[in-house]
Amino acid sequence: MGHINDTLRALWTTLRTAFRPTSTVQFPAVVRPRGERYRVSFALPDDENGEMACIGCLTCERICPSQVIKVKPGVKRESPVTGKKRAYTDDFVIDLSACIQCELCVQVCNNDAIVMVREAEQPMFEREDLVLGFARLRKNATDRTRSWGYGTMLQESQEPAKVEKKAPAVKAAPAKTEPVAAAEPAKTEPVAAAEPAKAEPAKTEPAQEPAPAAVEPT
Amino acid sequence: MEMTEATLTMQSARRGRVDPHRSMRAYDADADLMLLHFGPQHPSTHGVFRMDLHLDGEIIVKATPYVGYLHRAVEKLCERLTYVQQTPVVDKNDYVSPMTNEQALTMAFEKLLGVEVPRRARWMRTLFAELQRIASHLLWLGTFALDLGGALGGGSTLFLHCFRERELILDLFEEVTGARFHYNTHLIGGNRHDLPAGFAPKVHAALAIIESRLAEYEVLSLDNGIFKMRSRGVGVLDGELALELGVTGPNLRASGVDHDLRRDAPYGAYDELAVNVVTAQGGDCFARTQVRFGELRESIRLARAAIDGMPEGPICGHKPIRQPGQAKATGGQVYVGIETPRGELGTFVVGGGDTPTCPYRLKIRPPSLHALSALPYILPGATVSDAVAILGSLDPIMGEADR
Amino acid sequence: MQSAWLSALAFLVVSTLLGLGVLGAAKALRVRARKDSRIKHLTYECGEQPDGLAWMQFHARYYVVALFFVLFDVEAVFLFPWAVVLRELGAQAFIAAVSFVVVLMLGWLYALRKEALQWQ
Amino acid sequence: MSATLGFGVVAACALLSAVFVVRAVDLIRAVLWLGITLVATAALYAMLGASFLAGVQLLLYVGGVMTLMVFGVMITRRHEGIAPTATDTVRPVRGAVVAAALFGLVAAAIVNTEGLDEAPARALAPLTLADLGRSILVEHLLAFEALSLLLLAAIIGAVVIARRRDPGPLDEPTEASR
Amino acid sequence: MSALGHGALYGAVLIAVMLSTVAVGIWFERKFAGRMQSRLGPTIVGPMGLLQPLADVVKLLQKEDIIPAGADRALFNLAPILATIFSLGVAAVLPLSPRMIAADLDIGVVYMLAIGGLMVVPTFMAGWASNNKFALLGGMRAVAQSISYGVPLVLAVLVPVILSGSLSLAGIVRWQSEHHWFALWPVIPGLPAFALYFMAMLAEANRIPFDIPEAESELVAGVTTEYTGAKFTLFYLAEYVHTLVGSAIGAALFFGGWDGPFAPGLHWMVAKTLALFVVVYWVRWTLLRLRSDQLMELCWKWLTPIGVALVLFAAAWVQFAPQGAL
Repeated sequence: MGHINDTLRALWTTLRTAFRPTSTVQFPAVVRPRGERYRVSFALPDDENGEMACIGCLTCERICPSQVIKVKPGVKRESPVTGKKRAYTDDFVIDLSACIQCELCVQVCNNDAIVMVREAEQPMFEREDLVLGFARLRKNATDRTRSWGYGTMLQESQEPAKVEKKAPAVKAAPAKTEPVAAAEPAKTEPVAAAEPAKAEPAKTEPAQEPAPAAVEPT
Repeated sequence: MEMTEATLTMQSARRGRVDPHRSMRAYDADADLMLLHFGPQHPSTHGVFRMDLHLDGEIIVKATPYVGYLHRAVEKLCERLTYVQQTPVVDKNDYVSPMTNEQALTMAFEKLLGVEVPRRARWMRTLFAELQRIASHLLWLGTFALDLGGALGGGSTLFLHCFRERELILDLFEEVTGARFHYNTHLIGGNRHDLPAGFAPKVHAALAIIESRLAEYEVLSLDNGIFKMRSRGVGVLDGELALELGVTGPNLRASGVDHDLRRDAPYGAYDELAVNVVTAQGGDCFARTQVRFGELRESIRLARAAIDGMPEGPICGHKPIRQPGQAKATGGQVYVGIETPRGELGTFVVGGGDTPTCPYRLKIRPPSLHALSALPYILPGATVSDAVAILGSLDPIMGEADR
Repeated sequence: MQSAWLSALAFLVVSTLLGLGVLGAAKALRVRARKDSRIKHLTYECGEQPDGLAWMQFHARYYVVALFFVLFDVEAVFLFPWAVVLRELGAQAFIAAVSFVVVLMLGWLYALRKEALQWQ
Repeated sequence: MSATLGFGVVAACALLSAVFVVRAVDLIRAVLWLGITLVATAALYAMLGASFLAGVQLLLYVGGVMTLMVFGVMITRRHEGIAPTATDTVRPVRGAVVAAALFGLVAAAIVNTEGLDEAPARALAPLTLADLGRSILVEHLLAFEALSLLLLAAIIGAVVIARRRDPGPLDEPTEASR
Repeated sequence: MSALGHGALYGAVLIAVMLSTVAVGIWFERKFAGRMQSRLGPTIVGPMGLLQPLADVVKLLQKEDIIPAGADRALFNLAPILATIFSLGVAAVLPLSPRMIAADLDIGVVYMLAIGGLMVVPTFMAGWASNNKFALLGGMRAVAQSISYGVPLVLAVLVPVILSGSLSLAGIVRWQSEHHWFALWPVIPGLPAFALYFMAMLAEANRIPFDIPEAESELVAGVTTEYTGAKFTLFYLAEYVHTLVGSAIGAALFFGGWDGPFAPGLHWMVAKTLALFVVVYWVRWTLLRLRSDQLMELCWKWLTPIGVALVLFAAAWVQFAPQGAL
């Protein structure tokens, strides 16, 4: 009798599920919304002057655990926009087929010169097609929606506040919802907004204590 | 009434211990045992695991597990990568709970480098770990049902139901980290991504759904007569043997051993959040299921407590260690063990060597490998069908066992 | 009644034609490999080279199950004609069959007690 | 005419497959050939108007006895040289003698059956299932009941054989643990 | 019309109908299973994915035909054809309506049990001829299970035979249409006998929770492990047809077959068959599977004596029940 009861309950459960809305969608027709922090591909955006921000410092190439980034630094020359001398990069290639989307390259970039985008690349037939060249990375910067995170903002948000601020201790909610489609990575603004979030450090935290011997502050 | 070696083995299997190292020649005198390669390309070996089963009819006389089909030299790779580069690499070890891999590795590095972690970061890590435990146990329940019920049957129904709820957790992780697998959210000294605004209600909503669905899972598994018949008394692992073999986690607790690192050696926020350790008696597949169901409920409670009590503050203690040159260790060795969904995930790091920015040696102690080491002891005497159930109930993740 | 059997035979022939038809259609449609390899024709054993013969000695229990099946089927076969005339012959037929079945079930009880119905 | 033709085809099938049963090297194949012989016999019954018997033949012999034989083969050990040794000259002779004796016995039984000449006349009114039931339960009641004892004996025999073949290694420890 | 022609014509029509039912049935199963699993099921091929089974068949037929090296080629090739014949062959005695019946055998029930029982032959043949350990294990399990559940099946079928006093399926349905459906009255041997029949039918057709011979989580694909393309298709088809025919026979034996108000008999028969067919799927996508030894013990320790008891009860009912109760 017990078994009959168990079975009927199980049957009832599956039948009830059958009349609930499904949890899947037919993919190409319907696309589930992704979180605003969703990161999947890369772009090389401009700086505030409308030039490519990358200066070819190779930080990202060195940090990449999968070693999929190849940067060819260019020579220093005067910027046509500002007239100041700055470094450029000649070529920038990311092999997406081996990339693990860990976002390390974005986090170490002090210039916000490499960012991730929220829209995935199209499926490819050849592995070689997944190698994002310079042109495609540049094009992604204008064509695709940028992900939430970028270097300086993430760096700032990770740093404990240096100075106690009087700002109310709310989570940095407004700052995080910076419009992702913003073409220019306005450097200073989100940092300022993110700052109050860290305004109240926990009392136990040795925020500015001397770093342990093993750690070498840069 | 002659007693062959085979029958003797089976008897001893019932009485207590099996000697898994006994030569097959001792059994195979009459050459009527069949050697069946079970895996690596088999639907129920949870990846690429292989057991060589010596069968007398359908009954297993001797089982020899083979690991290494998914060996990716992670430990060696970690010796070549700098400390800061390794978090995304270990994500792939236990590919069912990447979050805890990162946590274990980062905690070991922090201990080696002597870095303090702020309270908020510790609470966040605890929240992530508990959410990850829920996701991992859900996936385990689904795959275990798949082992018992098949991909073309009720097993896959429970499997997909569990996936439906696991998805909610992954959505939460995506909300925080932007990724669904390679989170890379642990940073030496803290966390990389702060919780977004309005995260707590989302966590509560997801947990409420999962909690309400647990009853449905129970109807389809624990409460079901067929499930009971398939799991009760199958694959009995006694607590003593489990301890000898180094089996940890739910598999150990199902054998009645009350051991949980979260309570016994607290880390993260567990010193502030009291963990109720779930144990069960019997050590069979049924007990292992009971423990995991209990842990699902407990983790839901802990995750709620963690999000409710989430302290404010910085997510990274001092200047975050981001660049390779920032983290250098000239010597020293540490071991850090944490309680992942599968048991004690230990990370042993030796600093120093030629390049101070890389570990000299990194050793990962995966709970899955130790769980698999119980197989030769508990498989003899079971049938081929039981073998699938037993293997599934141990919750092995080959990425972690082989590394 | 032979005519019904002939109909059944024709039915079976049509079923056979269907089976052959599917095989024939497959022969026309199916892909042929340009290159054959030995590995493709290897017996599947989870990706490993098969060890030993695909022949195992099964338990005698299988044989006993088959024996039981035959015996119970024989019983059932005798019950079919009985079922047809049950109404007509009345209580006498009923008692005859009951005693027949009860004697057989004694054998079942014996097997149960001796644990011959235990599969493991 | 067509009936004769049908009979010829079916009988040829039965005989040929019977030959293959004997000739088959592989035991499993021999059993499968035997299956064809049994099906052909069932067809003969159907042609003779013994519908029920044909069904029973399919149900019991093809479905049951053949399975029994398959299992019989499968519980033996695999020997590399299953094929009968060709050098053995005594065995075929012995087999032939036994076969001839059996044939003689069956032939004698048929010849000595009384009223065989009237059989065609009776076959015109085929035996219905109800007739069969009546004859079992009225005329041959004693045999019917005796049959149940026979089946009982067979079950007990099967149980005994099963227990002898298999020492039941898995049952004893549970007794020991009690 | 000659008997041969009658059988062939009805056979062709019935098989065509069954195949299209199976095609729609597969579509429905996938849709229904998808819903039970919170999925959508097939959506792309045809409207609402209706042409999915067709696409599947075309895909399967296009596959390369591989025969493993050590296989017994003759038996390997013969097995799928035999499986098709025996699974379809049972339908010969199926009464779709009072007049639509391919072969109205007076011993229809025995024929159905016999041909259905023959399904063990191709199953074992496939398992043995593949020269594969998984296939052989599956084959042996299948045969043991199939013959074991043959006993409760026969006993369950005996109940309507006793109650109606007929061995012809059409006769049993006719009796029910004149009196009561056996699943409804008499309740005691009727409904449990139907439950017994249903379980035995699931076991014979290798459906969950009794799909031990396939048990893909243990035996990869059981007897069909080495089969590809068209031969696999035939096994797959045979399995579905077996289930469909089993449902139809259940409808005929216990639910009055073509009997029903308002609509023509054929409609009722089809509706009842499909209802049972759906229940099979429903059970299939809900329950886990038993282990082979538990399956056997369930059969011999519980179902067989229950079946015998039901047979005796049915006989007693026929003997002693007041005339009005029938």
